[in-house]
Amino acid sequence: MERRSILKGAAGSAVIASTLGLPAIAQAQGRKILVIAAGQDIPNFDPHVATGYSASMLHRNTYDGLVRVVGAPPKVVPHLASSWTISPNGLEYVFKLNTAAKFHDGTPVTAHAVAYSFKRTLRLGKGNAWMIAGVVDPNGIEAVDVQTVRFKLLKPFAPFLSVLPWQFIVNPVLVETNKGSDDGQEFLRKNIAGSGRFKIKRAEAGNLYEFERVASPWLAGGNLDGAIWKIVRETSSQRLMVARGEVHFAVDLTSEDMDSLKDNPAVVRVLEPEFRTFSIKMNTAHGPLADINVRKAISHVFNYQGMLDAAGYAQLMVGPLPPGLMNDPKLKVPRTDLEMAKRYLAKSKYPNGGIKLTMVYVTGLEQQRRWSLVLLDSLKKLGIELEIKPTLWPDMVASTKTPQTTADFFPVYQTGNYADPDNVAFASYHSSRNGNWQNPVYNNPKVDALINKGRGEIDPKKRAAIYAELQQVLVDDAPDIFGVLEKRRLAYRKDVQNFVFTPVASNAIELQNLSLK
Amino acid sequence: MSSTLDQGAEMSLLHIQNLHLSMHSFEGDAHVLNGVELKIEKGQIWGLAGETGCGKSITGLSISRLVNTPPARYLDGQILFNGRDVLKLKESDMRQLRGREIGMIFQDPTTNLNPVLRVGEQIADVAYEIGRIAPEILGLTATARASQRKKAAQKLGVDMLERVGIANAAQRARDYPHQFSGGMRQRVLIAMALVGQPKLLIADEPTTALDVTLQAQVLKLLSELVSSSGTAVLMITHNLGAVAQICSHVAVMYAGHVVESGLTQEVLSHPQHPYTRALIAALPKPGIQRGTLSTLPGRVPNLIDPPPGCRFAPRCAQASHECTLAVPALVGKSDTHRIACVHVQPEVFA
Amino acid sequence: MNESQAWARAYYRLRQNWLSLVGLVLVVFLLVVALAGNQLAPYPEHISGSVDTAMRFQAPSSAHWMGTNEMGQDVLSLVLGGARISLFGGLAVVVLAAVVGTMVGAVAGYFGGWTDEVLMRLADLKLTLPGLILAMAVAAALGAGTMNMVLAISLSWWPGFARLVRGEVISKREEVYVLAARALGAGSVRIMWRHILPNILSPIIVKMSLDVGFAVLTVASLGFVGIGVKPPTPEWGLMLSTARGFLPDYWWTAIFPGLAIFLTVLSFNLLGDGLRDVLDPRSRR
Amino acid sequence: MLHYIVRRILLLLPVLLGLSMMVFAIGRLLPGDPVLLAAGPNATKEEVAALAVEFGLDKPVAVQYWNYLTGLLHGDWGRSLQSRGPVLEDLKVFLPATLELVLAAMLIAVVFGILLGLLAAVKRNGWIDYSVRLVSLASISMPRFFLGLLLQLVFAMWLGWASLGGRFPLIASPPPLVTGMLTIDSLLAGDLPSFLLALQYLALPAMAMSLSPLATITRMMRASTMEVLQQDYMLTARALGIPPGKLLRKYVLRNALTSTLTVIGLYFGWLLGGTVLVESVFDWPGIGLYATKAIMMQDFMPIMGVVLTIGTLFVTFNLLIDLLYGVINPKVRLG
Repeated sequence: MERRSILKGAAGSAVIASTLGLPAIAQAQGRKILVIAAGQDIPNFDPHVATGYSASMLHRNTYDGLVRVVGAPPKVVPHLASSWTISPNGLEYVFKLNTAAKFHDGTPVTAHAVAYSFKRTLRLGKGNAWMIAGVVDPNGIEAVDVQTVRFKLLKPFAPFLSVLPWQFIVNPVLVETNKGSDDGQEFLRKNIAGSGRFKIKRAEAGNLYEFERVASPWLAGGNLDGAIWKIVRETSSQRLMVARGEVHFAVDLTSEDMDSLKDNPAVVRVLEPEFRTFSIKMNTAHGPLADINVRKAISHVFNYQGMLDAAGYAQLMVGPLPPGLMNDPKLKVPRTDLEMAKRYLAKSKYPNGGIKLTMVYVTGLEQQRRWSLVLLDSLKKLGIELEIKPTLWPDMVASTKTPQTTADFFPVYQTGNYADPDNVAFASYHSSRNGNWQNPVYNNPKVDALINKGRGEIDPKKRAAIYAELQQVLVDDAPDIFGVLEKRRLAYRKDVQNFVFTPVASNAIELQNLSLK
Repeated sequence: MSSTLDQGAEMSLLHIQNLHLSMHSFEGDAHVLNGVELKIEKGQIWGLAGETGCGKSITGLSISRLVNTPPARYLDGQILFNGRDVLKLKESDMRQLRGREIGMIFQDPTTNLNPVLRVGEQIADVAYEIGRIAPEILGLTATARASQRKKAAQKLGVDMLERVGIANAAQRARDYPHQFSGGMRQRVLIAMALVGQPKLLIADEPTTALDVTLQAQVLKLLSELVSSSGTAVLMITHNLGAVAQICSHVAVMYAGHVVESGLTQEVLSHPQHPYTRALIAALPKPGIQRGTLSTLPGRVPNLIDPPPGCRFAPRCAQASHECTLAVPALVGKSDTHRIACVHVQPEVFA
Repeated sequence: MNESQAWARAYYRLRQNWLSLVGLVLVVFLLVVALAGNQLAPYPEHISGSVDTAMRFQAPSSAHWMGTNEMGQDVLSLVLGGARISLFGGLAVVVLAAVVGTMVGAVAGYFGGWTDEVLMRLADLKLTLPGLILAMAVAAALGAGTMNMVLAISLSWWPGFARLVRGEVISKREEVYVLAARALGAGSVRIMWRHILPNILSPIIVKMSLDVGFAVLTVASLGFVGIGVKPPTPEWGLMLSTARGFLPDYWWTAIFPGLAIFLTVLSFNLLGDGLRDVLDPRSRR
Repeated sequence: MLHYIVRRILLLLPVLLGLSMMVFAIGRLLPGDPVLLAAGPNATKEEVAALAVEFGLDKPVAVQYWNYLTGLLHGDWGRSLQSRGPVLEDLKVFLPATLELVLAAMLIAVVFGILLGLLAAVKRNGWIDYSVRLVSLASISMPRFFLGLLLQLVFAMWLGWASLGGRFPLIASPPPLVTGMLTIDSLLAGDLPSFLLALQYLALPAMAMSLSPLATITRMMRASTMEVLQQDYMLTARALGIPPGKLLRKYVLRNALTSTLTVIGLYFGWLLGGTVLVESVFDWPGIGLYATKAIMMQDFMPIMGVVLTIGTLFVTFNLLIDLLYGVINPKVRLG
């Protein structure tokens, strides 16, 4: 930017600028503090209740799970559990715990603590419990001895190891003493009872959360003394702060932010595909979109290129499931084809359109606003009118209770918490999730059966065949407009060392091995 | 414009010569002062009488150069105060005169005192500023420090309040203007005007806003204070009764021009100018019957395009063509009685 | 002072203050733009929501005087389209508030007694509450849409008019012609409608013209916070808040909507100031 | 004077009562179901019903209001969905930030407003007067949030002199908490570097906030100063030799201030409610931002808490201004 550099040059010489000396990240009194700018607050610390990437970041650094996930494609590595054995029928898992692991108050992490934590998760049924509900039998969790814990599953569950990084172990002594009337939820909402490398030093709701490395962590790594999770709502502010060195990490950047960071030597840009799909769900149970031909027509009139342009760093979805999760190369998803769209419409109840559909999106989510405009523009070609209603998140969630109250189009981000096709398939298309925002209305017994089969199948080749068939059925049924896979858009300062990208909640930064030059 | 000094005669305290002034307004430029002539010597008490709008107040304000220019503009003439033309002075020099040499009192006592400051403080402020130029007024030498001057000013202020007849002045000085009656406030204003022992006191309608009993008291107070200190007074009023009561001399103005001036006794008992005669005739005298008050026909001329020559001509019974040729000069054998009318020759009257 | 001279003096004062003339010209221009926004816009289809994603973030050029935004839409067309919402939104708020406020004020002023006390305390209380936050809460609760927004804002706008009208009515109530009308047996409604209201019209008009500017500002504020109109309707506040993320690189997407808000508010203020001098000289500047 | 103050304070109570009633009514009238939202998306019917009882929504409105009122007095201002914590705690954290911003803005507005107003009135109809009038009219029309963006664009993005947002550098430890206002706390702690840092973060938002009150105070001050200049006592003082400096400082200022004071009082209240936009531009963690997030989440308790706080502060501050008015204007004080 020619003009800007002149201004900057002129300012550089300005006396005021030098005296004020913008507070770049001063190594405060020599302590190495990593500052992360993020847009999401952490209203609740409880590892068995809170969800969202901000809460995940807190849990990852202050609690431990039996195993961790590292690298891309994500690989399961030992953590609290140093080794484990799986029974041939896949129904029994036995974990050997690492004796060095201990909680912040110095007491060791025992098998009892592990069992206690899983039982509490299933009892509360909140947070990440849905990953193991109906899979792990609460009575089937047994502390064989201080170091060994056995899990009996209700039915074989291939992705079991992939979900474990989301199940965190709490210190039973602390939780029991502060049990209160809600199973310790009030206590754990604001306090940490974990074994992670860091603990909370300062928490200002809505503003910032300061982490501090514990005195003698049971696992070494990285040279950070602490970190700050700073809430910065505006992505452009995050981008400018990382560009000017006010923060080390910016985790919620838009494509425009990434463009403007392109030629900044001091910033590393992370643009990696992730298991995060965006699709526009159609109301298959109520209203004009119950007619499959209308859905097919809309799937073919939609301006996919327009959506991609508006998304920036992203790639179009090639199937209902994210690529790399047993995706079927032969699968053909609809692309913009006005002739085909008109042919389908002719076969439908509304041959020349003339209908008015409604779409809701979350007020404030810029990307969803843009894609709703792309849909509006596309539908015009079929003579279909679209009323776009920006809605507050609580109202949107409440509207998915029944098909009648659900809008014709309902945009959904689906994040693959664990690197397994079941994760997205179950959450997005299984009828048991009806009435919930992830899959408000879609109910297809054939699809349900395939998903359940896929969950239970251990043999990788058979599993691949099941998911291939599932995706073909979904494409034929066209319950959604299959949108884009947004690339993860992160940026961090050059002086941050050994950051490893993992496409699973990668904006929940793991401080474990990070260092500052 | 005759700028030569008035050689022979001993320098008079105030000499207004041929003063012309125009006032800009929405409708156009009004020629408010049309050659005012006035000479005041030390110790004399002059009345400046005339109907509302004849320019007497503006003349008074001009002496202390308090008329804002714009919208006013001095077209011609001089105002010599102790021989120095006030219109030419620098503002800083003019400020030296105000309060120290020329005191002023205005009409409405309710609005001429600052409502949010204590009375004592207001009079002390005036005394303090005068003390800066003439420390002797405060009984101090030039080297006095500001704090000394402040205390002395406060003391002088209280003394003056006592001299104008305000009981236990020390406490009352701490009160605010709204805690004083109209008459008392006028006394405070008189005290403020005279605290600097000025040579000339200009009083613009000092008693008009007061009821009759208070008027007499204030006028008596004024004349006592002035006679003891030898201060000359220019009292601007439309009340010939007040003039008769305390003024030694009087000047009658009509439409921006002095038409007759001289000893009060002389002018009021033998008025020569038709306008003065009409003015005096209009005064109600004890024992007159109802309905016999004589009034003056016609209206005060519009000053934007004033009648040529003598502006009283349109309303004057003896008016003739000659009157319209030029503005008649104010002439007379001596200062005891001068007249500005073509038809009245100076030798005719004493 | 006969009729023609009164107008001459009024015209003189308005002309003397050429600023309000500038305001008048600007306001007329804005009304034209609001009415004929679509016709004037170089790319009218963008106003109704069509997009051209290939042409994203074009800098101002001959093709696009104000450049293009994140969806490739022409910013100039959107600004012209946005004039309708902002202007009519502002006008609607003020008219609604004026009607409600005048009724409340007239009743309170005319009847006095406890009705006056109750209504005026209600109005005073309303003034102590933060208007913007209330408008946001109500607009968010009612859901997006221009009418909801207008309703939400005028909810906290009417007290201003109520207080003004009450004062005027109280002063006019004692006038002779009102007493005369009452003496002739006119009902209170008739008196208010035929006698009092026509005579207090000018201060109301002055306040309305001054308030429109600030109403437009409030409409834009709601838009900026993200509550307000439903896409694809262009609205300056929303455009500014969306474009905020594109500073400083794509500055034109933010600067032009912001300037549009500023100019509209300024022109109404200029006109209002001028009108106040002409119609309501008592409260001169 | 004392009974004058006591009388005014007693008058305050019914107003505050009326305020709480109005806020409660607004809370109840707003569409949207607070219980459903509090219960959360995946709550069962029974859970929602149980919560309704816990919220006391099953009781008649009058009882609900009484519970709300007594709750207010005992510090229970309801719980916030966002922070799950009591609203009063949140307000204690966020209110000082807003107060600091408003006080700084008012300080700038009052100081410069009075100076500019005096200057414009004295130099009446000169080019200074004319430009001051034009600029102040433009300033009133300038939307605060747009001005904030422009300030950010110029001073933070291009020139890099000021920070982009937030209240204090993240790394530096904030001064010990006394008033919650960083500038004042750092002064109390005698910690100059922190004070300068806090000032640098406060600068841009305060400037953005102060423009419209500054313009209004200038216009008010100009009008009242011109009024005072034409008073008779000014002519008397001038005629008796009071120098222009003292005339302005003492004779004009005090009189002109009396009428401008009420505007300053009103503006403080309006600003309190108006910080929403500047706070969102500068990410300033005050009650404005807190209210905006609460509105986005349809979280009623915080909204009512913020509105009640601002209403109460507005009324109290106006009382202070009236009392100050009494001090400056003796006629009012001594009756």
